[in-house]
Amino acid sequence: MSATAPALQLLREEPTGGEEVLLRGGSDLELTDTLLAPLWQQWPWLRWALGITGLGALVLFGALTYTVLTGIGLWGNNIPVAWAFAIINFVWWIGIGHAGTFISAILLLFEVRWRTSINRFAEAMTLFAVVQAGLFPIFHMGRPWFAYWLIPYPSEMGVWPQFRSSLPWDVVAVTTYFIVSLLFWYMGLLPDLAAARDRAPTVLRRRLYGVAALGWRGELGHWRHYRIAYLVFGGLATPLVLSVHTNVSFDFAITQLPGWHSTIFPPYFVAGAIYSGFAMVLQLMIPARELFGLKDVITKNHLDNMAKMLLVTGWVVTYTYIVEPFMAWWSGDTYEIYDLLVDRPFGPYAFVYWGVVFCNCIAVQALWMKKWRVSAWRLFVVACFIQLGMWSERFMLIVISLHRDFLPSSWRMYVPSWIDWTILGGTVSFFLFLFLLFLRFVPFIPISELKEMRHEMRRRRA
Amino acid sequence: MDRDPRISRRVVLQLVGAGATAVGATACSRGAPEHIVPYVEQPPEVTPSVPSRYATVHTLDGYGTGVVAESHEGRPTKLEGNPRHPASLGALGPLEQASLRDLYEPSRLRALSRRGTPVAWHAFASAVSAAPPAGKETHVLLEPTSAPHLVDLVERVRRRGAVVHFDAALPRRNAYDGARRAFGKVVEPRYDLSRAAVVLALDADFLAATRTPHAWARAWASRRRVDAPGGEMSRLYVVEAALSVTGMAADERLPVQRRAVQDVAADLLSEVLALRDRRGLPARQGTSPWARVVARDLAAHPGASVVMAGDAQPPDVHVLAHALNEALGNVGSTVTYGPSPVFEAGEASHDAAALSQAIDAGRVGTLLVLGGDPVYASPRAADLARRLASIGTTAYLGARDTATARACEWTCAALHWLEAWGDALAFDGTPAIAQPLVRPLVDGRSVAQVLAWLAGMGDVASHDLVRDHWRARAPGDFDRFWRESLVSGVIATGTAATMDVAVDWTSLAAVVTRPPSAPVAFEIALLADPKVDDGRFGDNAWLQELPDPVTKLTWDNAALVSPSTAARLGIADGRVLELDVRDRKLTVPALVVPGTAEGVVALAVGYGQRVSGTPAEGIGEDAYGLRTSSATWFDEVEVRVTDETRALALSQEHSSMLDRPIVLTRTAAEYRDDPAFAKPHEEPTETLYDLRPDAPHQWGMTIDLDACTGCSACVVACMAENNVPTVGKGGVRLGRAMHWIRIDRYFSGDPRAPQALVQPMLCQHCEKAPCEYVCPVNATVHSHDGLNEMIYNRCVGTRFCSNNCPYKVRRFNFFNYNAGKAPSMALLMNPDVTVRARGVMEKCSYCVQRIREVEIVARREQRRIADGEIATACQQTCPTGAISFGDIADPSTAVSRVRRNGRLYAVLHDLGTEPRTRYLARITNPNPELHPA
Amino acid sequence: MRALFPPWSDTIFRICLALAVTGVLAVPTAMILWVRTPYVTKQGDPVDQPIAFDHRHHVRDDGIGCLYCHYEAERSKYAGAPPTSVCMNCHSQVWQESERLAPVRASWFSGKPLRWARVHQLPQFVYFDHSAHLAHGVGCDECHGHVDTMGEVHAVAPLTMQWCLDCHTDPAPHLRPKGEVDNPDWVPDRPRRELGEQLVRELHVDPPVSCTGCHR
Amino acid sequence: MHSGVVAEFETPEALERAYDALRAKGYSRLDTWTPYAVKGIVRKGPESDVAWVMLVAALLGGAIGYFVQWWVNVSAFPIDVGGRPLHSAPAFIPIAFESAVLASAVTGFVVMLGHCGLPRLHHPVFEIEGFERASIDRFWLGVDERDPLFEGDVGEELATLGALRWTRLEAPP
Repeated sequence: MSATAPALQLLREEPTGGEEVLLRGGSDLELTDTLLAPLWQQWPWLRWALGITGLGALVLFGALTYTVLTGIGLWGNNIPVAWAFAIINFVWWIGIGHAGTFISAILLLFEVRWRTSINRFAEAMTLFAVVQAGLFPIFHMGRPWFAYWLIPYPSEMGVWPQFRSSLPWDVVAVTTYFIVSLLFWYMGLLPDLAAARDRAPTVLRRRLYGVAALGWRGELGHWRHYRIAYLVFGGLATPLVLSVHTNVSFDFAITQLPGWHSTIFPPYFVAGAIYSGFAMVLQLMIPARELFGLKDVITKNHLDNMAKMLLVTGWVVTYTYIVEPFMAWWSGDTYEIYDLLVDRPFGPYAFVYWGVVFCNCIAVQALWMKKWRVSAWRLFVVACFIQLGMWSERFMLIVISLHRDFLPSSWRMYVPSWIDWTILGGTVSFFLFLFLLFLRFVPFIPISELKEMRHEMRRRRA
Repeated sequence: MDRDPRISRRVVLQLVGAGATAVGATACSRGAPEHIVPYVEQPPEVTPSVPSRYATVHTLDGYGTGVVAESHEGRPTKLEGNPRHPASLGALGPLEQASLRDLYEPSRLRALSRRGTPVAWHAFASAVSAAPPAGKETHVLLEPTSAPHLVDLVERVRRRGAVVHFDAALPRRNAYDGARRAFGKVVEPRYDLSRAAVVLALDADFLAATRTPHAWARAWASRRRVDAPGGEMSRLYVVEAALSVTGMAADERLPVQRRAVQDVAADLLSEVLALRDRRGLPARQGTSPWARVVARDLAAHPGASVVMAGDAQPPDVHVLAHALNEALGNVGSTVTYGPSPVFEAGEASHDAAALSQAIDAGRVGTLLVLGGDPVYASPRAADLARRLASIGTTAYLGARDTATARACEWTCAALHWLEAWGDALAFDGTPAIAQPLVRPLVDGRSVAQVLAWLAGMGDVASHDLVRDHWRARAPGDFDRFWRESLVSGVIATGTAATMDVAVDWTSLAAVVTRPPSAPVAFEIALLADPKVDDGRFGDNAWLQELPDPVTKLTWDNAALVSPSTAARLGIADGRVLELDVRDRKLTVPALVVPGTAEGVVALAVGYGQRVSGTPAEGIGEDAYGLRTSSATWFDEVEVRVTDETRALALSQEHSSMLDRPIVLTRTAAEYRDDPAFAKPHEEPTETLYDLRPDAPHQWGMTIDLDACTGCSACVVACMAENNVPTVGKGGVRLGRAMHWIRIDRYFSGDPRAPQALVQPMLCQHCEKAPCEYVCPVNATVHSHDGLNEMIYNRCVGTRFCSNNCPYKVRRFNFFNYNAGKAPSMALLMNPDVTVRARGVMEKCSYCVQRIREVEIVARREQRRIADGEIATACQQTCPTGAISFGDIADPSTAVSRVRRNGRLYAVLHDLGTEPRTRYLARITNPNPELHPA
Repeated sequence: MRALFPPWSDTIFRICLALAVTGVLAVPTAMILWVRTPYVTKQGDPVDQPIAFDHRHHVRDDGIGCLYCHYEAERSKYAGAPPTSVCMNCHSQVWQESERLAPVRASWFSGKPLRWARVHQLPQFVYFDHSAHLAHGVGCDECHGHVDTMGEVHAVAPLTMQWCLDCHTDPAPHLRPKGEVDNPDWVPDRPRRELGEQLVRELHVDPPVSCTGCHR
Repeated sequence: MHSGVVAEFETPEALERAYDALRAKGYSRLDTWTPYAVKGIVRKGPESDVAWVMLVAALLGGAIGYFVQWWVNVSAFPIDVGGRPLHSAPAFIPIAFESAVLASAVTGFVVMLGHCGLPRLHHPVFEIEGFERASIDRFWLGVDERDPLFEGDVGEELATLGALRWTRLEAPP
């Protein structure tokens, strides 16, 4: 990429030089062109990547179709483990989907400046993760073709949904989250789509971006409403982010199942969600920055900050891992004590538990070292551990709690089937496929915001 | 051809579609047009939608059990016990109930054939009745029978020169020989357990073994229910090798190898005689302390105890049991004797060797095997298949496609007992007429019809055979006798009188003084299977999927070993063992069952059938292969551990209660000292929610764990009543069994002598049901009369309800379990219960269809529902009457009375679910002398 | 420079947008309405029967009550179609040569049942009981309409669950004296609700509203 | 604005200076086109009312969300669910909250677009040569011809204020 970004070549390796880079960098035009360049360029590897992940997505649809036609008996679920991979994946994906809006909204409200380079990226990740998550509540049903019964509509049967259950809450929460995130993301995109419209090499592309930009002109009035709306969106999205995973945690916390029946779940889930979401941002960002040559926009400073966020959320998660068994012991409840103090650490799924502890609590401690925080590949490895750990944590919460509850007579092991694994892998593929499409066609660094920030910084320096 | 005047087969076929699955279509689709097909002429006794009920009788190896069959528009859908029949008293076990399924089983023999080629009846009949070549005879092999009309026919056939043998895979020879040795003749003991304060079972599973009357379990249970602290209850001692249903109910259980039971019995007799009257017998040396204590207990209850010996024990143990009963003064009080209902019981015609010898001698020209599967079940020494090949004409009549059917030249489909007329005697000789419920679904004949042909009577309808037999014997007006016999299901005047017999004490000296048999390293104990019996129910998915009452194993048999034996061998569940009995080898997976005697490898017979294309094919291993003609029930065995492991389909994988309040149990003494022990598990809990069902009737159930034996009759009753599907071995292994009621079995205490606890677990119909509030679509809600309703057609299948059910009684249709079933299986379906589609939850409904039917009738008649008018299927069939059901809002109902019992408690009461199903804690009555403090 | 889009593109774009928004709202609305249409509920659908049986003639002209043929309705779940023998009660005497009745005679003499087309079709998970309704004074025409005026019987009621619930939650306006259930000419002698409320008390009408009342 | 005079500036500072100068002269109908929000100018205008609209939408959405649940579970289909009260208020809060957020966000987005006059693919300013840089790095200032002070020479004036160039903006016929 060096050819397209001569202005940014300076100080490439300076670890914390993001601001300097921006300030010293080339003109706005050059900056814009650099950031739009991935849209106009051919990326041979991208074609392969799209092909492979697209194929994976097709496999996912195939597996889902097979499941709908045959029954979820194809999965490993049983009684007592009536929820397993589908719900694990749902919680995992929706958790991943939390980082984007968290970065966009909460860091926006806190005016954290380094957010700017990565928020678009993270928001897109949110959307695509929510798409994956959204598949599961529908397809895990025994009769997904009646999924619309969860929506209150005047049925000729005269029957309505039941709102004491957390599942309709989920429907509304996830839908709201998707729509709000989409609007938030799209709104932020408008000025950059306009820029793409105005820089696109062919008329067709200009027209396509033109339609997508809705005719954005950057008028004084536009900015006036846009800025307020965007800020209030940030204000809305902040509690929304917290509420969505709180709602997801209610799917467990409102029950009386040992291991689920816990008031700590909402913050626990939110922290875990942000943890895995940040890890996923890093997992996507580190290769993308490498492949698209954007080390000057997504700097080591960003990596460092993200790593610190991981460390913080990692400790929140660790704290809950300590509090959970403590609360179980403190409660004196036989069933809770068995689940948290016997079955998890020493039961047949103990390897999952200890894996979770290692991945989520121990591996992240490497990030105390600056060397690990600013080294892209080291950070990538840690992020992968965290991702694995967070998926396993959901396995631990769902399967380990379910497989041994109150009556030992109904205890039973759960073993996933190959369809379970296919669907999990399929969503990863589908997610990457959508994400690569996003990288290919959408300005994935907020150009307008970056320029505005540079302008503000220059003004402050002046 | 058999004719039944009442039911046209056409009607049955028209209704094939009636049990079709309920698809979840709402009104948004225009359904395919349906048709109404009325009768041409409606039979007067049929009201469409209102089931008819007919009394009939089911027979196992000659022992009849009265049945009331429910028929919907001409197709039997449910079997219940006949309350007037002495063997049933309204109860049925798993086998009798499940035999209904065999009627519709698509793999049953459907026609007549010769080596696979279809033939007509007359070809079959003339071939088998042709005179055998000179010097040869016609031999007929029958299953043991008590049917009076068959006895007639047997006599006629014999008069025409044919030789008739009787053979059972599970012979009762030991009992008959024992009686003969003790009394000089074959008699059948009858026990009055309701008057027995002490019961001693010597390897006798009298609570669940498949030929003992359910009446015994009921009588036993009547002495077990403790109504108040310090209340009277009987004490049950069990000496056995493998844990049985009776063993699980025991207060004191002594696990020993089968060969050692005789020593215990001899010890006991010697000690009892020492306390009562020596009767001229020498004292036995070195009796065990256990025997001394038990003998004291027995002797302390003269005339109020019962000693019984099991069929697997050699004749001497039966002799000892008879002697003990006589010595204890039980005869005439708790024990009486009568003739065996089985025709020629214990006589030469029952000698299995006779037929083999006749074949080997070349005397058999024609052999007819009418029922059973001797080629599969005979001791391999007999090698019947090879012998059959040497016979000129061989013919088989049977319901199933068996090894014997394959080995015979001619085969004829046997009519199911619900398709033909017949009769049978109960254990006490009470006769009953078996009337068919449906016109034959196959082209076949009954045993009687074949015998009639052999007797030269031509092709006679079974109806005529039975009717003519009884016409000659009916007192008074025959038509009236016939009608009354059919209506009541018993011919009450026919009960056989008791016989006065006396033990021949002189013969006992040798038995009492015989030195103890030396224990062997490993003993194989062959068990009669509570599910497939001798193998005859191998094709029955209900029974294959029924968890074994003790081991909880489905779709398989396994080598049962005790935990210590397993430790000695270094094995765990599923590890394949090679068993070697006198060079007969069998590889079979092991299953560790606490309570199995040390050094015993117990294995059920009836599995390992190999007839291709039948459901039984390849399920389990064939234990008959280890049998020799000299050792039918136990033998020494060499055990080798192989490297192979096989997965077993257990319906329950964990057996410890972990001190959780699941099955509450106390000894009688503890209960006396702490009468309120159950109270904390019963008292109302604090709740924020005051919404209560408000209908006049409030349904509730109680289950008395004192009475429940775990026999699993309720499980089959529920399957039949509620169209519960089977999921196969793979499904059970994955944890997807569909049983609405299951019997949980826990072990507590010392694993060598564990206490086994059983608990029927079904939907508890919680007032504050955790399943309900998590359902997003109102598919499980509460009714006004307090039921936890499950509405299949509203269910979208989130399974959230199951996650939140602390009792895990909800079942999910992971697949369409009714898809691909033979059309005939649709006839089995109860039309009053929706057949569930794929993807929906289901669970116990308290048989809501029965509640609603009664409710509609009561409303129509403008009256309240009377107590006892509604019985759930499980309650109805329970041999011990452990289950009560009724209106808990009305203090005068039976269930309300039970709910006032001090033993009442709720499982997992502290969760605040307020279950409507309550249990009565189990009180055991151990002998304190055996447990010195 | 030429602009990227011509002026009219705004209109097109906005129309498309409006259509999309309308579609999102209109499609579910249309579906919700669709399932209530007589087409889906089969109200008024002509049904071909094997015999041109005319209820008008039998009820009106001959004065035969509903329960003469549908006699099971009082004691069974099913009112059903009568057995052929019921037809033959009369038609062995009258119209015994009629061409139109040939299928009836064919059924009678061959023993093969008539196959009537079902007019009122409930899903298989619905357990409707005629006897319970008749016993509580729900007249035949309450659900079946005035069959006595129909040449070919067609469904009048939608038979949707909401329709069932309407009556189960408020039965009074649908009741009549028990003796009048099969009387097509019955007219209430006072306001329907007033009469209905009296009948609710007299006949102990308490229709089940719990789910298992109909779904088992 | 659809017609008037527009001028191109190279930097936001130049734009800001020109904007301030014209404002000082009393021009009231000014407009700018910038690649990003130039705070110095945006902050001078009146506050947008989008926030208030979104607040009202949130309150309304939340109320409707709660009401639907109440109506459904208490009035339309009252049924005993696990013995819980028909009006289970705590259980109705999550959906009420989510409805509030959803209503607010959708309303906010739509109102924001409406206030901006979007979507509008065609606009007279797009006809201006070089205007495509307005989304990249150029800053445009326009004086509406409806401005009372508008005169033909306003372009010259803009040029003196540092505009790179100016041009007449004509509304299409």
